[in-house]
Amino acid sequence: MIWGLGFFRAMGVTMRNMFRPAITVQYPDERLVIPERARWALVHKFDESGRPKCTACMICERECPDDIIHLTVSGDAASGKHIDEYRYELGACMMCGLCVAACPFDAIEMSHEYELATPDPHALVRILLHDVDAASGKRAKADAPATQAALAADAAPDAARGESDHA
Amino acid sequence: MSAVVGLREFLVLSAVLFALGLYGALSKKSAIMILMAIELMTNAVNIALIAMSRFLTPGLMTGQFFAAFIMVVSTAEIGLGLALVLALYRRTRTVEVDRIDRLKG
Amino acid sequence: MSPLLVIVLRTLAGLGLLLLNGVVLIYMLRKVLGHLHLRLGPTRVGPWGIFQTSMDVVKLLTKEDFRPTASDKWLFRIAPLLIFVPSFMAYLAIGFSPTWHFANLDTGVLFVFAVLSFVPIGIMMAGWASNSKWSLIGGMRAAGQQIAYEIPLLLSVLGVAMLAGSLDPKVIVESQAGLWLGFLPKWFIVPQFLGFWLFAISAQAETNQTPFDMSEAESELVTGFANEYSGMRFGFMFLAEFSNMFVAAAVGTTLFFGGWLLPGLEHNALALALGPIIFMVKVYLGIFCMMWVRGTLPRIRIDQMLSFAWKALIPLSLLWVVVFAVILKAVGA
Amino acid sequence: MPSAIPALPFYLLVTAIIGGALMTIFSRNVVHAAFWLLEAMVAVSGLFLLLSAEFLALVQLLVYAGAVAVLTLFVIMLTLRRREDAIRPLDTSVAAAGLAAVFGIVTAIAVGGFSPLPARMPAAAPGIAQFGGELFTRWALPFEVASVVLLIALVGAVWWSGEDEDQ
Repeated sequence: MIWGLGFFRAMGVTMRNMFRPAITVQYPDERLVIPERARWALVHKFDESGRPKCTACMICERECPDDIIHLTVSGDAASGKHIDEYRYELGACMMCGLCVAACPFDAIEMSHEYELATPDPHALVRILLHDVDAASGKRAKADAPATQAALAADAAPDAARGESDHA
Repeated sequence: MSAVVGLREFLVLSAVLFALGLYGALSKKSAIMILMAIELMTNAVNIALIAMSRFLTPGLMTGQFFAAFIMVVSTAEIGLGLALVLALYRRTRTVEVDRIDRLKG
Repeated sequence: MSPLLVIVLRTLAGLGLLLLNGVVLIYMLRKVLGHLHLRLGPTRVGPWGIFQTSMDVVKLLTKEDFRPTASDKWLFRIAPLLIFVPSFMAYLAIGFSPTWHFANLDTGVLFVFAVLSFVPIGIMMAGWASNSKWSLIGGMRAAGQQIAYEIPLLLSVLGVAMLAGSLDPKVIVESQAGLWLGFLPKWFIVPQFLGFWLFAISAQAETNQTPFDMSEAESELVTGFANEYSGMRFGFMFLAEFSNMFVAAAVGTTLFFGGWLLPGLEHNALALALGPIIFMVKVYLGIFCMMWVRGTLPRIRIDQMLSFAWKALIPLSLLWVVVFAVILKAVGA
Repeated sequence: MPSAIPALPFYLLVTAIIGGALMTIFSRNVVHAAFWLLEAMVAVSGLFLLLSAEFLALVQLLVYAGAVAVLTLFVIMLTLRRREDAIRPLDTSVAAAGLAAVFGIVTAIAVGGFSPLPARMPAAAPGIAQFGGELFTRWALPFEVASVVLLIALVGAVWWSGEDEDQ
């Protein structure tokens, strides 16, 4: 190889690039398609009648490594749990998805909402649920087959988690 | 000073500049300042040479050639002088000429 | 017109050309670099982003003019001018056509190098005046680089000077008229191929273009001499750099690419009218090549840069001067 | 036809030169002194232009601005341990002042004593082509000697400044 030939090869590469279309995505006008399993802001799932699937079991709060999920629950087992507030501190969330993986009732998921920048710091603390009755096991059994599946999965949590990882 | 600028004015300017350079070269204690004063003196000489060449023998340009050679020599001198200053500074950590009083370094 | 008025008008025309060039070149640089890197460059301000640079000028003008408290007040103010004015003065020596030039100088090429030799002074002044050790080191590095590459730049011109027998841009260009062997334009790049390469490399370094832009890496690595400058003072340095780029390309065009001449289009009224356009097209092609290199090569370290200049370029250019003189004498005899 | 040197640019340049020289010698900051020296040198180059020595004016710019001033600044900055070291005491010497004054007076008397000094320049001002021609014919030997002197100075400068620090 002659010394200095690499220079001309490099020049050739850049010149070819000059006449290829740019890979730039002009963001506000065009958007990339978000991959299916992308993890962004946490949201709740609701059943057909519009009620949250959350049973206030508090597993997500315990699992969260950043300690940013705070549930305030009132009521007791007899009358059914009542969720006063489901607080989610988006600003401190690192989108690890452990809460979703831990949820035995498939009640939360990581959404594809990625435009999260805001000038208002208070908007970074979200009240996801406010003053609603938590779903009870009986209610779930009665009217939601999906929840039944989740409950069945709860019986064999390791197997279910393994399946969902491969989904 | 007369309204017409003749050779006399150039020579006076040259003499004043040379005297200033002389004073600087003799009074300064920093070796670099001495070299700079010497540069002033060579410039004074160049002015005198070129002015005389232009006024007295314009066709021969002898003064211009002398000035050109003086420039060469003064460049060599400042290059060597500054190299010497740098070498002395490395050994003695000073550029003050009156502190450099050892003959054997 | 009175001669004074002519001088004032020519100066203003030169300044206008410089500013226009600056604005156009900055836009061009962004677009060219963008497309070389599969990006788009500016797109937002105006159609294809063409007003981006003008908006940047407005931004620079309205920015707070900030001066560090402990800086050397007057030197801090003078330094940007000392960098800007020489690059403006260099425009005076450029000939755009047999009749279009700002000043008719016998020693035009030497004049360009003489005024551009002020740039390292301004750089050192800026580095010293900022009262920051990073600026000082950056200034000394940049000045060392400028001095090192000035030597091969001057030596690479000698071959052309020997061929043309003059340093007057007009004479140099006119002696490149005609054809060699009936098809090759009689431009000096043909006999001076090595000289042109030396010139191109040194010009790239003198104008702080990318493989050699350690001295202005002020935003990514704190090594630049302009660290402490903001607002329009920084703008002057920025503008001077682009104007130096234009000057380097114009001198290269004059020396090696036949200036305003095109083969088959010489010494008639049409050539006279088209001269400035041909010249500008060649200059901008040259600038494009500089940007192309800039978009291709990564930055090299300052010690590599200096040893490349002193150990490779300068010996090579000295050798080439001697060899070419011998060849010229042998062919002429 | 003899031509006169215009008075206004001449006296402006004289002011610049003498002022620059005074500031070089009497400024307490070494770095400022170097910049004032540069200013004086540039003004001297303007004076050469007035004397129709264009080539020497350009060489003056190239050599003094491009080489000597930068070299001086480099050495100044390399020999400063702290930034405050640039401020030096103003060395004064009565003896040196006396000697310089005596020199100035004697020269003034000598210049005044020369009877007819021409006030106007002869018209014939040879151009740069003649300068070059003469340089390589009549002055060829001094030219070669000068280049050898420069070469030796270069080698000597490298030799001196390249010494090891721990000697």
